[in-house]
Amino acid sequence: MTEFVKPSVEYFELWPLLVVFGVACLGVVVEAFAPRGARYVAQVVLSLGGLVAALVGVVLVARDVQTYDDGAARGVLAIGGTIAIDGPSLFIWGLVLALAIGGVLLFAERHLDGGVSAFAGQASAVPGTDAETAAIAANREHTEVYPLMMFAVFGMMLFPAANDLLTMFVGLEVLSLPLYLLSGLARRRRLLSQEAALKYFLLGAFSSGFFLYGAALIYGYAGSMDFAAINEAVRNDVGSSSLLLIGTGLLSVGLLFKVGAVPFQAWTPDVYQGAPTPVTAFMAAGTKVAAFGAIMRLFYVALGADRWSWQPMLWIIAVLSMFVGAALAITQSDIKRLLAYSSVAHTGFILTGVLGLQATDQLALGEISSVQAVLFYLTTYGFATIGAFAVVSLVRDSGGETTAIDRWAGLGKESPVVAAVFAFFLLAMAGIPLTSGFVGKLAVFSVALAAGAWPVVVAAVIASIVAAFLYIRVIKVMYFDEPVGDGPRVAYPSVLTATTIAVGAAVTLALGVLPGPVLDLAAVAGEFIR
Amino acid sequence: MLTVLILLPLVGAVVTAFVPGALARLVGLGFAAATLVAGIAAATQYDAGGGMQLTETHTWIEALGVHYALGVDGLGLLMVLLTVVLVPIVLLAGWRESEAEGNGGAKAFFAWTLALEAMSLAVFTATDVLLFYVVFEATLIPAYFLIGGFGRAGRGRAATKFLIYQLAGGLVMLASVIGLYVVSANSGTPSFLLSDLAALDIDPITQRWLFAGFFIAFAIKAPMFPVHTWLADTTEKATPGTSVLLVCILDKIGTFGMLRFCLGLLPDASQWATPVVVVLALVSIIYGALVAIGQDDVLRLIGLTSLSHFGFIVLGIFVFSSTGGTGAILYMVNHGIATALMFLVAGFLIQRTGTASIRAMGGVEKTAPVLAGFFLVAGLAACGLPGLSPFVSELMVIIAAFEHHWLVGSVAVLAIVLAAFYALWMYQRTMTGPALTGVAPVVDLDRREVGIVAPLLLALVLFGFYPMPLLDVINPVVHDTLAGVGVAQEGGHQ
Amino acid sequence: MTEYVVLSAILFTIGCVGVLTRRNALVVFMCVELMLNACNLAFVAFARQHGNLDGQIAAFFVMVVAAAEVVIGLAIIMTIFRTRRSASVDDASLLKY
Amino acid sequence: MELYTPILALALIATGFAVFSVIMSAVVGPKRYNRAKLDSYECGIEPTPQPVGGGRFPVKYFITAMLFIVFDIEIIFLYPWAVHFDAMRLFGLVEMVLFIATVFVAYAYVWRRGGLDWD
Amino acid sequence: MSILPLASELTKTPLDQFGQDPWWVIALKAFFIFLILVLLTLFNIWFERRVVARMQHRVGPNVHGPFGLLQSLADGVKLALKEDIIPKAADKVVFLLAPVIATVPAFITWAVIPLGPEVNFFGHRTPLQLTDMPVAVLFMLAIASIGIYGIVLGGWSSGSTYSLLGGLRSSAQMISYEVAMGLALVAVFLYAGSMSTSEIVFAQDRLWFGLILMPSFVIYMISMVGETNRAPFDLPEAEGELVGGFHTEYSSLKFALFFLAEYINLATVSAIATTLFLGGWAAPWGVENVWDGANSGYWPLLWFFGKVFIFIFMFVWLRGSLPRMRYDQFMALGWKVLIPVSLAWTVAVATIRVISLEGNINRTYLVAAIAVLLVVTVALMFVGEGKGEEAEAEVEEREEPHDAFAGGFPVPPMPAGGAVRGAAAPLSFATGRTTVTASAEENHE
Repeated sequence: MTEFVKPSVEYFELWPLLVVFGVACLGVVVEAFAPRGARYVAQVVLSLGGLVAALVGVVLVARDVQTYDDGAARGVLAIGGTIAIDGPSLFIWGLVLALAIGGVLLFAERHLDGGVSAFAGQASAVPGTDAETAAIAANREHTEVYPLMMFAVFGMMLFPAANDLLTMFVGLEVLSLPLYLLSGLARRRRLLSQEAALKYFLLGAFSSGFFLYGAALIYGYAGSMDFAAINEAVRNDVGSSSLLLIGTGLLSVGLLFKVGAVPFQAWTPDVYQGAPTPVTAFMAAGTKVAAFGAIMRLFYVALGADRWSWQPMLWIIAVLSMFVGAALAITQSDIKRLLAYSSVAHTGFILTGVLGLQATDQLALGEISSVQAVLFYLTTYGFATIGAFAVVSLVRDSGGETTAIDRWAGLGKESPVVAAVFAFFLLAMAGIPLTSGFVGKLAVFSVALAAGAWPVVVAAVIASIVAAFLYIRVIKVMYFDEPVGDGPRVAYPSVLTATTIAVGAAVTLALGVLPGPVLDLAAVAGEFIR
Repeated sequence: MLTVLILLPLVGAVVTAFVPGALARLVGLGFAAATLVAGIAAATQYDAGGGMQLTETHTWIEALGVHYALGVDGLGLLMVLLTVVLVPIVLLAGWRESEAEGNGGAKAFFAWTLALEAMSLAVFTATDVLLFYVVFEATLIPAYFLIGGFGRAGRGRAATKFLIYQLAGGLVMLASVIGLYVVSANSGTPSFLLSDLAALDIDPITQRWLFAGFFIAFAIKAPMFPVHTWLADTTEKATPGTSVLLVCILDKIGTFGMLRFCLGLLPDASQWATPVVVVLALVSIIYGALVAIGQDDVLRLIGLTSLSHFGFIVLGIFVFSSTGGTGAILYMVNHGIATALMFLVAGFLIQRTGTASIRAMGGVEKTAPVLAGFFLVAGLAACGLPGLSPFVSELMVIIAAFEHHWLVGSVAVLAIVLAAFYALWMYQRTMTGPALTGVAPVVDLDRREVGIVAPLLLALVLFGFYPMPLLDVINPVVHDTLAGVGVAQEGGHQ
Repeated sequence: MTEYVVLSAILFTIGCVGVLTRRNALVVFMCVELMLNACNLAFVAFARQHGNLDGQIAAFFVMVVAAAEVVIGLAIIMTIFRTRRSASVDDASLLKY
Repeated sequence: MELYTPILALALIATGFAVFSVIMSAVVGPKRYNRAKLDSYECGIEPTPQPVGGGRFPVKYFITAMLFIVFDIEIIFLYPWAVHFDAMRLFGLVEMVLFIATVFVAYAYVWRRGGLDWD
Repeated sequence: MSILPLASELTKTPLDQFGQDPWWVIALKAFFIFLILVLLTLFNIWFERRVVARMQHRVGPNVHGPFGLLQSLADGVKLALKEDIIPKAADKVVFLLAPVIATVPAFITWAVIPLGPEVNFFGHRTPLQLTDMPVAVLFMLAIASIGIYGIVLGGWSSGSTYSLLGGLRSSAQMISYEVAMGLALVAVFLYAGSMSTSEIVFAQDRLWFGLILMPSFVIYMISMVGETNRAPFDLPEAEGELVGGFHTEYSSLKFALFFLAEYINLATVSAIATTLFLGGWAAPWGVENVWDGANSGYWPLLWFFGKVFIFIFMFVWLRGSLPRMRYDQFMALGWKVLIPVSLAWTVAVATIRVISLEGNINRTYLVAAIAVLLVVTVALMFVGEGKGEEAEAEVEEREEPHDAFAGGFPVPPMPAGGAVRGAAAPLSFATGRTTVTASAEENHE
């Protein structure tokens, strides 16, 4: 019988992961034992504390990561090589945690809706029944959302750090499952929200099925799920290449679904619209960051040697995403759907960056690598998105949040500040200079161009023109159109949402004016462990 | 120095935005005046020797090799001066109408105008391609809100159209900018500094691609024939003040950029592209003039005339002779002054008649001789009457055109005739003839308004007879540029 | 071993087609589960082929995930079913634009 | 594989027997039609056409089923762990304790929220 | 990441005996097992009736055959001659299939139960066990749980309320107790280091697990009663509430099959208990000291069935003496007592094992483990009957006919604060798409 080798567990490097997970479990315990009154505070404090602790952990780990043996990358392989804690992982961890903090703040917002959070009083109660009314009368709310979110964060951290297909799959699910639930918990427009959850769940499960089968095939091809081993197998070209090809395809279906790339974008608008706006904000930002981390790791580390079989596919998908996303976004009449489609377009832009050169040895001195570019873009996108959705949650009318664009007319007069901030976020997404979005676009385009993917870049430029049009359209509505009826009302947020928006805007501006530090940080993050 | 020049109006904008409404206009004007002073101060420190002066360079984005680098050569200086001079005038002109019904309020107008001034100053002084691009795009935001926020009904749509056109151009240019970056990265460390980029030798094919990117952007900016359509709508809907800022300052960025980047960085490609560009320029000249003739809306008409004028400028730039170059640059200044005058006067006129339709006016000169006089001068300037400054520049451009090819020259001459036609016909239709019955007689310009437009008039006449100082500043620039392009020199004409 | 892989492929395809064609959320859901189990089969078959246990371990984890999906999926489907008295996917049409 | 063939044999016999008896009962038994006899049994009263709620039943059962799944999974992991415990020793113990504790958290939650209470 | 060794490497010596039988041996063995089970069932029924009768000071069946031994056979024949009814409301196919599904697994489980050591079987040496495999016990559990399908399907397909509820109840309670049962077995595997039944038997040659793992044994015995729906846990057939439970609608041999399955399961769980906890076919200690032939030849059959009958008698005894439990108490026992206890016990066993395996143990680890364990158990102690908390999980049972689209959403009263809360403005879906009637069928498809 083969001797059992005890895997080493690098507790220090894993600290952030463990903290987040532990806090999530603690949250469940709190739910179980704390009296209902105390839960809200307890949960918020717990989650925030945990996230901050994890963030600190990330910084500490990042401060003294050693270069991995071959020297190109820095970091360690944890738990028998199943988790790679390298520069990019750490960067993404930090980013996800920061966004998650924003998410918690949004979740905890209670001022917008008359002293209750955005979540259903009792999800299990059928709207219109006594139980529902009772739940509302009792002023109940689901504080479970915080543990759920923490689990999602855990998944978001595990997903990009996973160094073998199985761990990646587990990460994928841990990230998705809580989000399925969260998107079904809206207090208002319950049915809409539940349908969003249903669609998200069914499609999500479907896609993860694809991912899994792809993993199985790759395993069948390489005889191992470890990325390094797969890379070896690809390089030595063992086994039947058809297995590899199909496997790669199926894997990318799963991943591209998560980032909402065309043709797997169908769920995006529905879920973004149906889910409670705080959830949408957190999900839109976090999922994309984590999933792109995973995509890069998979394609660069595991399938790097097979570049020529997947690159054309990514070319097409990138172009499609940009155009379909931008085009459909123009036809939208609902701000959340519009943002959803614009996120599809952004997926395309980020993919453009993924197409660039990643290994530093291929780069001219001082040229930025595509990992660097993508990480930077993710940062800019993440903060802009969470901020934008936070603003969306402020604009209301008698029926709660009003997301119909034409109802936003005259927002510029109703509340210049909110309108200005939102316009700023939109401009950032459009990539206007002096906003973070511009530098991000600049970075990804330049890496793609450097890698010779000029057709994609040209397409990207055209697509950004189309996209620019739709953002400007919204700005025009907010400022120059006459309000319909009594016009939109802006609910005054508590410090929580205000902070999130402020930070989002600040980061967007800072990264637009002085992107240097973050770019350098991303550069220091360096390469994946391969 | 230049940083101060840029920061002044920027700070002004912020302050103006936050001081109480009554004070806002004074504060804004104050800052504009301060900027004017600063600009003149800068001009005094500039010696006509040529080359980049008053330069300052700081690293901005290390990873991308971007620098915060400023500096002016003669061309830049003139543009800066033009800007700092025109802005206060515009502010004064917009003193009252900016708070008219349905507008964003005087405070916003002043703040945005100052912001715009700051951005354009940055554009004219930037010596780092990316920095240039950044501010180039950044000018759009204040411009957008100026157009959309002030003026006549339908301005929102016009503003959007404007922004889309500009952004489209900008993004195409972005592609080229990135292209430059990649090229420079491949040849060692990436950098966006003009000086570094000029040093590169780029293979012809790449050059042509990059050139296309830049040129399209600038062609949209300084409206040239196929991509001019935003101009007319904008000038028609926006307030005259805004139009002045747009046409007389912002659009100069287009021709400015052509000289700086197309000729400066991509000489071979520029020469390769000359035929096309010249043809386009001619088309814009004629087309602008012809369409202008048929117009009924005064502001729209003026907008279209400047289309034809920009045609002249581009023509002058792309015939690659010092005469042409000098003429073009001179033209940029003169056109700025003349058109500004025309817009403002037209603005006053519209304020009084309450309509911009030529058909709805008539016999103004009987009740408002002064106004009519200004209007006439402006019109004559537009059609290049000797003695007024545009004449000099136009003449030089046409000479250069003939040197280039007789056909080109003759077409250009034809344009002058048309220009005379539209200018005079417009004057005749609006000012002369019987005063309209039923409408209150148009009152004449008051002191303030005269005070506003008088300096422009003076400038027209002055530079008409004595363009020397300008030429001194211009010649070195032209010389350097043409040297870059590699065209045989034959000293500056006067 | 090949025949097992082929079988798993067939199962996977059946599940896939089921998801795309069936209308009842529960049935769709079962089809997804079928897909997951097809993956399990493939994993185990490959594990046998390569003579290492990774595939079998994978099968374990897949079971866990499948279980989690069952739990969450049933919860969601039940809630919406109780709200609108039908589990048909077509009825969930409020989000069409 | 040959470890499993005997099971197949037994299965065949058993199935044969079961199917045989199902058929037999249909063949041998008498047939005396009587409407009431074919109604589903409801203590003699007129039967409801459908089982209550159209074949739907309390959510409780779902919850039980879900809990069962969760614990079954835990067991799936416990068995191999137990079989090879001697190889893993302390490490195995610690890891499994952590695992059980995690599951236990969820269990405690369900318990507190009354998921385990039947009326 | 391969933490487990190869499946094939699990095999140790005892397993090698299996898989070499010629086909006729296999066929014979299979047939004998089948025969034994049928006879055993007939006997058990008689046995139960007699014993219960004795306990109630009656005589019990004593007419047919010696001591009425043939009574149950007669009953069987009688059942065969009864009319076989398929209710109108029933789902024909499933209704017919259910008894088969319930019966077959009951038989198959016995394939891996070791009845004895290697013997001379018509001149061919083979163990008294149909077959064995590295995961035999897992196999048994798996097959056994297939049997549950038979019951729940039977209940559902009858189209009768009682059957439905009965079927649900029995499945619910079976799965509930299956968890406890499964957890109880972990300790056994931990000590036997294998899941193959024969090896487990061999592993007990010195000391029966029933003694060293007493808690597991007890838990197993309780849960096996629940598993077989026997008194006092026979709620699925609670005549008082549910008439016959899931087999209310079944008659004649189909009913007989359910009956058969139930009694075979009875024997099965007893056999498993014997194998896992009472040393299987091995003779009680002391016996082989006085007579060393005790564990060779066909004698082990004696010991084996002896032990089995002890369990069966216990079953009967329970039925004779204990009243039926209330459903909630019953579930509470399963979920709130058995599962936590067996979990804790499993951890305890593992800890003991570790300590015994490596004498010098790193205290810190041990303390940590124990601490976690304590925390867990303490947490459990704190969990009283969650006062008032139940209300939260109590999900709205009442499905009063209410169109979810009338306004779409709940419209609560304005709170004192005057804030807008609850209802969304009726969006695009003021028009009802589905009607209540349409949905009833849909959830069957």
